[in-house]
Amino acid sequence: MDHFPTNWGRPRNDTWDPYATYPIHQRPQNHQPKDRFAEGVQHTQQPIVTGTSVLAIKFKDGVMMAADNLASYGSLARFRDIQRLHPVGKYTVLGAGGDMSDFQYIQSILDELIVDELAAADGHTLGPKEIHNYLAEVMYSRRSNMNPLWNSLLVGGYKDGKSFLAYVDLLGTTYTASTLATGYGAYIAQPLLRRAVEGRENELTADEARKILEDSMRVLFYRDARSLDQYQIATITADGVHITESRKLETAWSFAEGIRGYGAQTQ
Amino acid sequence: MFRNTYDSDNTVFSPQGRLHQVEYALEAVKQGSAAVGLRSKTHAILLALKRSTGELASYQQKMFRIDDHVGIAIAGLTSDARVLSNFMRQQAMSSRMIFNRPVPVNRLVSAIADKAQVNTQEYGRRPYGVGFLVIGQDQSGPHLYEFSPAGNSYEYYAMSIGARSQSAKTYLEKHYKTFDDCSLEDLVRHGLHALRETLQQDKELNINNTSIGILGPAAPHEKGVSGAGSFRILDGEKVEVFLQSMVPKEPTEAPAAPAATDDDVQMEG
Amino acid sequence: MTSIGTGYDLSASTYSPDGRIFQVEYANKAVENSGTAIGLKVKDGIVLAVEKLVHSKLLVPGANRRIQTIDRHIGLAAAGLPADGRTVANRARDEAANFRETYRSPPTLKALADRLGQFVQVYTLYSSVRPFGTSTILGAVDKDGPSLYVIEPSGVFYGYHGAAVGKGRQLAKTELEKLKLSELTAREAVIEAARIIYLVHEDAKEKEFELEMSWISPETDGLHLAVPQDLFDEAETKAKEELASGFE
Amino acid sequence: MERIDMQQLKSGEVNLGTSIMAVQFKDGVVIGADSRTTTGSYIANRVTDKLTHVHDRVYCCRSGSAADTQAVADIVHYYLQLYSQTSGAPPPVHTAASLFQKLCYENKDNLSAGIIVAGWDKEVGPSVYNIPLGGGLFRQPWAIGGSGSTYVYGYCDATYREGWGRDETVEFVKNTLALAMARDGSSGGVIRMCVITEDGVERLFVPGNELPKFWTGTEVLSQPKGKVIDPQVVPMAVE
Amino acid sequence: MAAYFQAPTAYSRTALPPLAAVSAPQHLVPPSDTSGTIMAITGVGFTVIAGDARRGDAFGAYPQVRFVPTVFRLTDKAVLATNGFASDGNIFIKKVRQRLDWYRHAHAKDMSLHAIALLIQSMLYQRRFCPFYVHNILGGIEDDGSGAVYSFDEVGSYVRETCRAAGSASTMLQPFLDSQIYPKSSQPPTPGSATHLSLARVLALVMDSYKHAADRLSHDQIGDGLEVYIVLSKGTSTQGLNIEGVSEVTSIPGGERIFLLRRSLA
Repeated sequence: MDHFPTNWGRPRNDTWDPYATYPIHQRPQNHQPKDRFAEGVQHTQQPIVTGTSVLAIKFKDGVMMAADNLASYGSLARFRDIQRLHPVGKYTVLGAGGDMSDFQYIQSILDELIVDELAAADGHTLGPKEIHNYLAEVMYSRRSNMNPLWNSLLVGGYKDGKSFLAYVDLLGTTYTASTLATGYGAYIAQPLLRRAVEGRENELTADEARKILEDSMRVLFYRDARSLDQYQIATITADGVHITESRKLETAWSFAEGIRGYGAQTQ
Repeated sequence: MFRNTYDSDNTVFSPQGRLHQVEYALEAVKQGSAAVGLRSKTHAILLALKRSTGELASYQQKMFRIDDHVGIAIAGLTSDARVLSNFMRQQAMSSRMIFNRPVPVNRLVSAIADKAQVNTQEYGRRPYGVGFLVIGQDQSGPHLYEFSPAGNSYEYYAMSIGARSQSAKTYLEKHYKTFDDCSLEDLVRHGLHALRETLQQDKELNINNTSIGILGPAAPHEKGVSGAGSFRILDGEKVEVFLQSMVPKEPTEAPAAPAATDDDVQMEG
Repeated sequence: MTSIGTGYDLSASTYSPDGRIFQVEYANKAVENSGTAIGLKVKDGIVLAVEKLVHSKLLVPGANRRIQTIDRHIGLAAAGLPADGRTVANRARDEAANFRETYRSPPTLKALADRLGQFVQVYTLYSSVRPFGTSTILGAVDKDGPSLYVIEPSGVFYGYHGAAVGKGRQLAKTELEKLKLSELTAREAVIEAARIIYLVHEDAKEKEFELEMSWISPETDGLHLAVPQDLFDEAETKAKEELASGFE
Repeated sequence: MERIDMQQLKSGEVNLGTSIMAVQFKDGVVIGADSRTTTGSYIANRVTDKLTHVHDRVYCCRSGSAADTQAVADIVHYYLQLYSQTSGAPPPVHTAASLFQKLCYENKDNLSAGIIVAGWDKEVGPSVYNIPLGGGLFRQPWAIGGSGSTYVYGYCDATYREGWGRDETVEFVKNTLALAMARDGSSGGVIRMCVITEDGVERLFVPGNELPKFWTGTEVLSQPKGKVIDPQVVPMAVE
Repeated sequence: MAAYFQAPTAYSRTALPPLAAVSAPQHLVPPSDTSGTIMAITGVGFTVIAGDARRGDAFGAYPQVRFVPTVFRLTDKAVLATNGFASDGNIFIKKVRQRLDWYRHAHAKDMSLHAIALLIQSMLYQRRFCPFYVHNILGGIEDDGSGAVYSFDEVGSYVRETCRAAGSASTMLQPFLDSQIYPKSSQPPTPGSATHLSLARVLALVMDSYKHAADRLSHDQIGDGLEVYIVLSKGTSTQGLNIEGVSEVTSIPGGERIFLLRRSLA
């Protein structure tokens, strides 16, 4: 049982090391020592194929979100072309970190929901607020059944002239703010986003917003070992949902060329 | 024993493809006192005629609140109405719980219509014996629907169900084109005039036998209505103002004195 | 119908001595009493159209639909008892969702019609239920291209190029047969569908009616949607003109 | 890679510590697997066939618990037969993969199964799907799985090219598996491959003694070859 | 006497038996305390219910968002404050509100305050073995016009009190409130109103409490916004409410009135 997201994404077999090749002090401690009864009825213990942070901010015309294209398997960068920003209907984008199989399941139940709405064909549609509430309900009931969907999700959207941005996670915890970030991003990117966005939600242009997200994604790529420099940006405005093709971060390394050793060394 | 061979239960089609049991259930609606519904661009309202079984009895309840944005008026078997209206309340609450949105009115009406359809196709249950007028307000504005025990539901500009509702319909058909731009007061007046048509000869609408249900912004004299104008039912004294606004039916008659008479207790049909 | 009233026609679970199930035939009567519904399968899409008889002028036009959406790419037009039509449509939605859930791909219309046919047929077996008083036209554009099916109260279903159910089906069928459906575009088919509904209605000299049309075409991106207003108006105007000129 | 948590296996369970692979090319897919089945470190079967038929043009490669993956494959096989009977056409690969995914996802707590599904259908042609532990579904041009795959990700990244034909693809699969088997103790034996195209399924077999050969490090221990030792050089005397 | 002022039951949150020992499988997804502090005080004809609006993350360690309400108006005379595991709190509030809605449908009036208290008790106790991990404080006006505060533990034990604080700063604030509201701590307080305190004084107490608690506690446990609900019984004067940031949230003339005061704790 592990609730710390930085421990997520390690394959469950890391704890089993039949030939004792793994230095003991380096072994990841995913589990508390299991007691005899812990093997009883157990549901998902930890995520397996995982995505890392999702970032989102409000700007003048709506909401902008970013997530990279990586699904990790432990430390293995296993799938490098997956999409973690998922459009839901015409007004909403769902961004997911955590277990990707659970994310796919969430996509399928949302798809069913959207088909139902479409079939009603009565002009009533689900906006981001409704979808977020629904997800919160689903996540909460799953955790109450002790079988959580192992994700932290951001729901961003724009409907009827209003921006919407909110968070929900595997415990059913929800909150809303003008900048949000999940996973590592909550620690590394969130302060950057706040400084850049808070108080300027109604002034930031799309270009400025994109730049803020890009800069934050770059910092995350530098500092999050489960991140990738390939990412996508979703923009939700009055014009609807737009998700970019996968794009590559510009990164800077040349400054490091002259670095020598770790202290006194000069050559 | 039966009127014809094909009306014994609801699982039998007549050779003409009719369902007599269902048609009889529609008659049960006409046993109830009348209800009238109409809507403008801004408001949807219900008006109903309450009966009392005797001088010592209270007046029946003709209207139910379903949610802030939905209310119904009934005609027919009140007990069936309670079952269906509780179902509607559950639907409305679950929509608020799961999606945090007021349930779209047309879906709410369809839900009870679907429920009613089952009772027209399977043996062992009679069709429901009650009709509803449902008013509701959602993103697309105010609406008025009729639900019937045949499992049908339709949206109307204005409608009337229950005893002698045909007379009310005639009035509504004559005036419905003007309803769209009516103020609340005018709309209620039209409603009262239509409802009046369903009365027996010597009867009048009064504060005891008239219920008014309103959705939409408050009238100037209405107090304690939340800003958006959630559904409220006016009974008793609160109806007085509106009754006063009615135009006497025929100028030759003595001006109606609303609330003056309370002798409609034997009113039937 | 010589066996009417002999007692063999009171239950779906009873055969008449000559091997007929009268309750199913009576259910068909319910369908024949209702406004006409037609479906056209053309080279690049599907068009559904119904003649919606208006029983009161207090009805809000356009609000009470008889054509329903089952899945993104599937539409349904029902003739007969409206409540029964909705029940069949609800079942169709459930079946479509179930198919999606199992195979994670949009259902083909053939598979859906198959399941729906079984559902309707069950109601022709028992005395405790009655058959559905509705015939439904199902139209879709799936991975096999456009397809069109009709499910009858008996539970049988057939694929069609052009289908008509309800009161005016005979005349509508005659008109449909005149068309080269496989060469029409969906846009052209909308015009034809409106014309046929108007023609059929005129023939029956019924009371008021409202035309309702939906389609699946390249213009809708594979979705089942109501025909856009401008095209609808164009089709309706042409239909009225044609009707007027036909009588001169 | 797909090394399974031993604590999750039921006791005595047979484990497919494995190297499996599937690659799509223009006309079809090539799938391949080693043939080793182990119980702990005992090789329970050295000539296993891990390429499992689920429909005429859809196969899967299984890794994880042999019992679990067989049970899942059997269920999918049943569903695909049902599908082709009711729809009158063979199932798309995506449908087969979705069924695997559904079963793996919904029973993730009780299964250890990493499955690659590959095949050919008339809608999209060749396709390869990867369903790792946990039950996600990922389409890829090439997929590797099983415990041996960990050792060859780099090789695959470096070697794979788009636009290959059948023969190059077969070579790629053969070499990758041989490399994986050489490094992974839980993989070994023979290489079995299938080439699935519109026309049919062709079986290929590489015996365990004829595997492609790569550097094995033996040179370090023996005398360096091809280097002539100068007779003039006098070995250092050890006293 | 010190024991008298402790939380109303023997079941403190940590004293709950581990769920595995009860019947269910091991508690796989434990709730997390998302910090924050709530309090309520009642005086003559009024009750004040307050809560701060900072939320920690799922690990209670980091201020994730800065405005999440923890105090909710239930009726025109009842206000409920929740503290603890946020998602349990949200769901609990929704469920209470829907129960009140049903009551309104059945009886055509609002449930009275003591009945709401009993309702909350039974709703909490129904989940005795899978509790809502929230502390609740219910405040408002009773049918007789008196102000009342009810405080609850997670599994439904409750008591009517004059004042109560719960949450991250409760150990700091409860003794302070006691000192102000029960001046003679050698005698057990009579549940009822703090008759010696005016509304203005009580409001000042609440705001000072939060301000100083925010100064003393670490940044993730309290802070950002403060919401204070003031419920007045029928006919109580609004004296003391003419301060900045106060707005009325009720609109029924002649009934109880509820005012909301929003402040920043920054």
